[in-house]
Amino acid sequence: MDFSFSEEQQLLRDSVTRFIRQDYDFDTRRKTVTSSDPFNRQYWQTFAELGWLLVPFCEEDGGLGGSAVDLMVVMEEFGKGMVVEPLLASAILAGGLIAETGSAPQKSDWLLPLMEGNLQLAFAFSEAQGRYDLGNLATAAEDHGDSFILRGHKTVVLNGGAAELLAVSVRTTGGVSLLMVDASTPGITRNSYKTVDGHNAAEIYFDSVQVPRANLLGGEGEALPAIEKIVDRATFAICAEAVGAMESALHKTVEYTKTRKQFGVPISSFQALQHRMADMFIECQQARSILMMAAMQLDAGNGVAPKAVSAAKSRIGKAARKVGQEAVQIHGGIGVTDELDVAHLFKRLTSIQYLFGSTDYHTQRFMRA
Amino acid sequence: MDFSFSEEQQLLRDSVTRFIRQDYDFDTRRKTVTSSDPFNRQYWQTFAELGWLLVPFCEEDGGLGGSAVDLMVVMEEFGKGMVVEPLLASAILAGGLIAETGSAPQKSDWLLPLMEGNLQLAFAFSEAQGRYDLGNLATAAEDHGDSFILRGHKTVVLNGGAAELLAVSVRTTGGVSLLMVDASTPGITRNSYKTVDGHNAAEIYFDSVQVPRANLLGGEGEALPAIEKIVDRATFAICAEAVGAMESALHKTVEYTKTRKQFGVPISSFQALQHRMADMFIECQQARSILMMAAMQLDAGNGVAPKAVSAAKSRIGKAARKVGQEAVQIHGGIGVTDELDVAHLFKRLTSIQYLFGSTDYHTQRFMRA
Amino acid sequence: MNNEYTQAEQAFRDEVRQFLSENLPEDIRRKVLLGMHLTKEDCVRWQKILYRRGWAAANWPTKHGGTGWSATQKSIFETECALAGAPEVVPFGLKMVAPVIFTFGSEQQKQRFLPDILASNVWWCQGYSEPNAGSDLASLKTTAYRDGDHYVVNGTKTWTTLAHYADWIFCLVRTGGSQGKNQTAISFLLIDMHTPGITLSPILTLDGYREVNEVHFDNVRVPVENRIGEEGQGWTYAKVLLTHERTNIARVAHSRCQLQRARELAGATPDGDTTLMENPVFAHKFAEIEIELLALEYTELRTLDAVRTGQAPGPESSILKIRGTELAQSIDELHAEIAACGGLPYLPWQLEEDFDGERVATDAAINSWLRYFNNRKSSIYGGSNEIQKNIICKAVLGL
Amino acid sequence: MNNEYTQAEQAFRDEVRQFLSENLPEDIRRKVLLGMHLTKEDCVRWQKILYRRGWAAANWPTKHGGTGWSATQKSIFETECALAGAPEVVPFGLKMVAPVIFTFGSEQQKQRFLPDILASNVWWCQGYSEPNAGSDLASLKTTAYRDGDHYVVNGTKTWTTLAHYADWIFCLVRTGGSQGKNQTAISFLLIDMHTPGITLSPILTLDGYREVNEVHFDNVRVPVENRIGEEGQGWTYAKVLLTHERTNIARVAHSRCQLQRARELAGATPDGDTTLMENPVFAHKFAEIEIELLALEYTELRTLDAVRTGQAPGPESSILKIRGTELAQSIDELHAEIAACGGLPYLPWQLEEDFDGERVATDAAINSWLRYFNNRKSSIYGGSNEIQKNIICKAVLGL
Repeated sequence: MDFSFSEEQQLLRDSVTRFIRQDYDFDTRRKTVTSSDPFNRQYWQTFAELGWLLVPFCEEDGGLGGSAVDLMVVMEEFGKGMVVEPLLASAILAGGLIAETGSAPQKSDWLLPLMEGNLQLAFAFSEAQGRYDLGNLATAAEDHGDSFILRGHKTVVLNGGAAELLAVSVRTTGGVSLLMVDASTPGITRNSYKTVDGHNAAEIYFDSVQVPRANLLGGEGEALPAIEKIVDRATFAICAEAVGAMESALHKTVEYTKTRKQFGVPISSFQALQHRMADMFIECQQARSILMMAAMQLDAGNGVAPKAVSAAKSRIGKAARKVGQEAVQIHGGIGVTDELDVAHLFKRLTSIQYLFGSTDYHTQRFMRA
Repeated sequence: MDFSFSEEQQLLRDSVTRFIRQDYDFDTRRKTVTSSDPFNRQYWQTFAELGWLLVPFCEEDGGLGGSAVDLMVVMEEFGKGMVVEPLLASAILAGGLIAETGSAPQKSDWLLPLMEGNLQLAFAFSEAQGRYDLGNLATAAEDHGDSFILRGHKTVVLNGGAAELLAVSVRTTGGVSLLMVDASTPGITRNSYKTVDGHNAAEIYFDSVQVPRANLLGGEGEALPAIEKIVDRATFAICAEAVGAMESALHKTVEYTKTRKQFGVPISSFQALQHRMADMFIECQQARSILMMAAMQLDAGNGVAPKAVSAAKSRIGKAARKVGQEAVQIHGGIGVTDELDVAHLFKRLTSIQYLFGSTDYHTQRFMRA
Repeated sequence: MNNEYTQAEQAFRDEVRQFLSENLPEDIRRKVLLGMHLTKEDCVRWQKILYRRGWAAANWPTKHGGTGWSATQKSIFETECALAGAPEVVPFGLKMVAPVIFTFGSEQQKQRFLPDILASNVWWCQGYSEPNAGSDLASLKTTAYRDGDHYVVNGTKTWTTLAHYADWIFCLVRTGGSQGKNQTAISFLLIDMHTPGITLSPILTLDGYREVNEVHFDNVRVPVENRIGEEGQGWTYAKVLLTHERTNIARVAHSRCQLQRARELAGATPDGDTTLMENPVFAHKFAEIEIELLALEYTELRTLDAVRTGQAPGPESSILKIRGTELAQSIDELHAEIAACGGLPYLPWQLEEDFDGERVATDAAINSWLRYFNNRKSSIYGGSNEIQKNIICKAVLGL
Repeated sequence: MNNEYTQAEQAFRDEVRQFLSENLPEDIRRKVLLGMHLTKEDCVRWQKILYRRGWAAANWPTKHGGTGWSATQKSIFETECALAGAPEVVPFGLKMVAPVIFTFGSEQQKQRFLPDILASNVWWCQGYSEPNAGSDLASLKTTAYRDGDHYVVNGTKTWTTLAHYADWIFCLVRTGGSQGKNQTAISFLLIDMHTPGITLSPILTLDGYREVNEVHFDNVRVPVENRIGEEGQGWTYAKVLLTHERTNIARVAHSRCQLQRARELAGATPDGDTTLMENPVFAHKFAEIEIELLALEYTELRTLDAVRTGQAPGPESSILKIRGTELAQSIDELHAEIAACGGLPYLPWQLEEDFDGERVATDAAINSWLRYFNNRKSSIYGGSNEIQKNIICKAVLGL
């Protein structure tokens, strides 16, 4: 067993850490989040220049990594900085689907511009009635020979406000299929907004939208396994993000208690709070451990990966809840204000609890797997 | 709403409290528990003399009370003293069944000697395959006209070691019936033992045991509602016992921390322990509140009683687990020794968690009711 | 011991129900059931409806216009209001400063302030907390030095809920100078918010809402006649008020209403082939909360009964604060779980009456996460739950 | 980062498996799987089987007869042993006093003591705790004053596990007199249990079992040559040993084995129309524990990896103690829940080999409650979990 990072992974981590520290302070992030832009497009260019957009992809697709450990390195640091630029939605989810199922021409049309920072993608999979079931789709595509006619409504599409090209999961006669849809096609309406944790998302409505057959990703009716695999990777990625966010929340809480005085002494001297911070520390460590387990199983490429990801999502969801709530509570009044970074870490940790399936959902999936 | 005790109830409580304090200290109890006697028969006579054996029964049956609040008053004090004399098994369970379903001659034959302290009873209902389901019975009674022939095995029969007369739940052609069986009838074998919490119990085997039809309690095949009603009362009674035991465990823990020194100071000065004791206190109070709720609903005699009892058993089971475990943990090493009363409170609180249905079972029963 | 209502109490409950069904405005009811923030106008409108019925002040003596209700009646009233979707009383005037005024104030102060509080003509806010004195109220630093017939007040109060709606503020200030001992140099002042020198800075809560403020006092001149009771005795008056605050904090009726709403929502939320309410793990969690609420209800009733039989609500009432807020928070979390990612969109304006854009998800989903975020405050304010545990340790367990 | 075993490691695992299948006595295996107490003879018999194979001392250097295994090999060995139902090593000799002797002892001490420990010819016990020094080890009061070539030892040690089996005890004693400072006046002595003046009083644990004792020293004469290292340095040696103790305390393999057994038992336990294992609420609780165990396993592997790469097991290993014992306790509770009232009968003798009475319930049920009771100790001994949290606060969080 080997838990150490490769030299490349260490360099990658240093590069992300430096960016977060130097360019991604809380006030800068706030400006992005409260602006009408979906995210900071200049930073997206920086990501491209630093090669981070290559990280989710293997070398033969023109990427630089593609392992779960690589993803973990980046996402954990992103978690600490609460980065809202859509690496997850654009590259890991939508890009991941293209890398997994796309033909060579599709990859060169869509993956290369994505990796260069010139194309924004989103994966439109979520529907109100489906809850966490990726195969429960009301959105349908009718076969018209050279094209499909697409009808339906996708909800809370991450990066849906910025995406130029949408990967859409649809019901076709054969089963579940994936279509790449130009976001400017007539018949598409979108209603964009920010999410409670500062990301951009949209409701997207498809009203008889014509999509060329050439935009079908992989075999017709055969997309569900690829979707599940990529959503598992994305789930793992937000688990890594949560681990970073939790460690940041713990660190900030410990430091705050050392400076905050009540009854004439720093509140860090109160043993009841000390032991609760020790509990938070244990949660962080257990979360990190199960994250590493999942990373190793994903990279081993064996059949255990879905079960491992569900174990990680369940355990990390539980930790995220506890660490997030305790960080706010121990901060006291200031902890429930918009001005404190810890309040925003708490909100992001809450989102991660529910994204791609809640804690209870993944515990049940772990049981069945 | 009125939460106060009547004058009679206060007198009753004072009388039980006095007995526990003066005659039921921990060492005296230990002698009983480690002896070969099923319990202290002299104390049973005392109970009779003090009128406590009349408490579970209403006046028209020759009793003195019969309300849930009356039971609560006695059982709570019994919980503090960890009384092992079989008020629950003999009077509340078996006696309760006779009072609920017996004919006038049956009551005068069996209830009166019970109340006078001259007859020991038990209710044999539990079977290995049935878990908590009172109607899941392998023990069967065959109809032979003037008598029944009884075959089967009842497990962990409380007071089974001492009982002279057994109320046995059996399957008959019409459904579930109750038979009163003389424990000395040929064909009965019993294997008596003590339980982990110092009570007496037995495995009882019925091998073609002949029981006169006159010993049928209530209508043939119609016993289940009465059994459920009486087991609900018994469940409530051990809930009250648990509330007493928990308060005792909390009190002893608080006092212990004030005298036990570590690192030169009493451990009561450690805030982490203080807050955990505050949590124990809250558990005790919530347990008492829901106990009172159940008492009021039982005495109101409405259809809500089973649901109320399950709510109480579920909540009090949760509290019993937490308070029992914490009392042991905060005591440290001494807490896991046989010589400390708190260890025995913990064991009794554990038994109560599982008797008549576990915490989870009652949460689910509450949901369905 | 019994829990049956008397005939009179049953009649009272029917009377309250009928009043609510006839008088509670539908737009306000909808907001309350969704757990939305109410506008000042919403609050005052409902409060004046109650005032006209003579039911504005459940906890005041009748001679000042209170209802004279028994503890059971108060409990019935609160329960029925919550179940009907009526707003909770804005506490600062009616429940907080008024008891101080009618208990410790002068005759002139009673005549001047109580009628407008009763009629909800004047909005009050509370000036206790300060930026560096969170749970440690007695360490406050806002000063008031005497200048003739006035105090001159300087300092900053914080976490002042809805100060931007308020006409008056009641404040704890330090009148003893820097030499004065902590608790015997604090006085209780009533201050007109329109006095020159008072400015507000909004504090946004983590759900992005302006609910609380910092209130800055820069040489604010307050007539001495606006001081309650004696100089230096403010802490004594405040402590009485704090106990008052805690007895109403379990919010059982509110929680029951929210739990009922969660049951309806979960029953309408698809989960695989069935509904979320039928998912056994969710249902079990739900049942545990329901049982805890039942226990808390009886803890509250026991406290009320103790008050009825002449025992003051002791430090045991800290349980109501701790468990009441924890329980409300766990119900908020149930709502967040029901909404799931439907709670992600940050669209508070969708909940406003004048919103005419395209709706995203349901109002319930949109609001559920915001409420979950916002209500983290409840285990912090009003004496944090940690402080409540300290009180239990000291006053109940003798630690 | 990867979690694959090398070919050599796989071969080693196969070798261990084969050895266990051929050499583990069936009667011992049955007791271990039921979680029963083992007799002294059981322990020694198994230990000598390991000794003959050269596998008695996984954590000793090879020059003293240790295995020289890597951390991964040790982990494989422990896992396979637990899954096969082999007893855990009795730690006092092999894991506790031996590292002190081979690290700090004289050459003569090494030659005298280590071979018999390795061969399990001599049973050791630990004399650290005292009646009034629970978690506060440094406050111990047992004294040893010098009299010629001997120390004369007086005092009482407590919680001494299996002292009634022991031939030797290793003790911390105060050599500095009452003037000495707390930690620099403590020495580390090896004492023959057969020396005149030593008496034992059994302490029954709450399951009624004699597992621990008080050991009384009344003018017990101990040759000075039995002191480890220097006078007054005992605390230093003991601290090293305490860290050693903590790294093996997560007991992941043991817990996995018990969890697997719980799954089998629950799968065979009727629950309504189905089995307990299919009850969704039980299954959910089970899955949560299984997931926690997986996380703990990787926390342990990370700690081992840190050791491999030259970082000492730091205070982070306190996590292993805390979560390891909590997890084992929660698995014990699962077993108690499976047994339900089948665990009520107090019949420990039914579990003895020579029991020939009529069996009541199953052995598993009879033993499950006793084990649940007994194992409450694990969050108390070896530095209570509260002390471990203090260590995390101080050494990791800087509080």
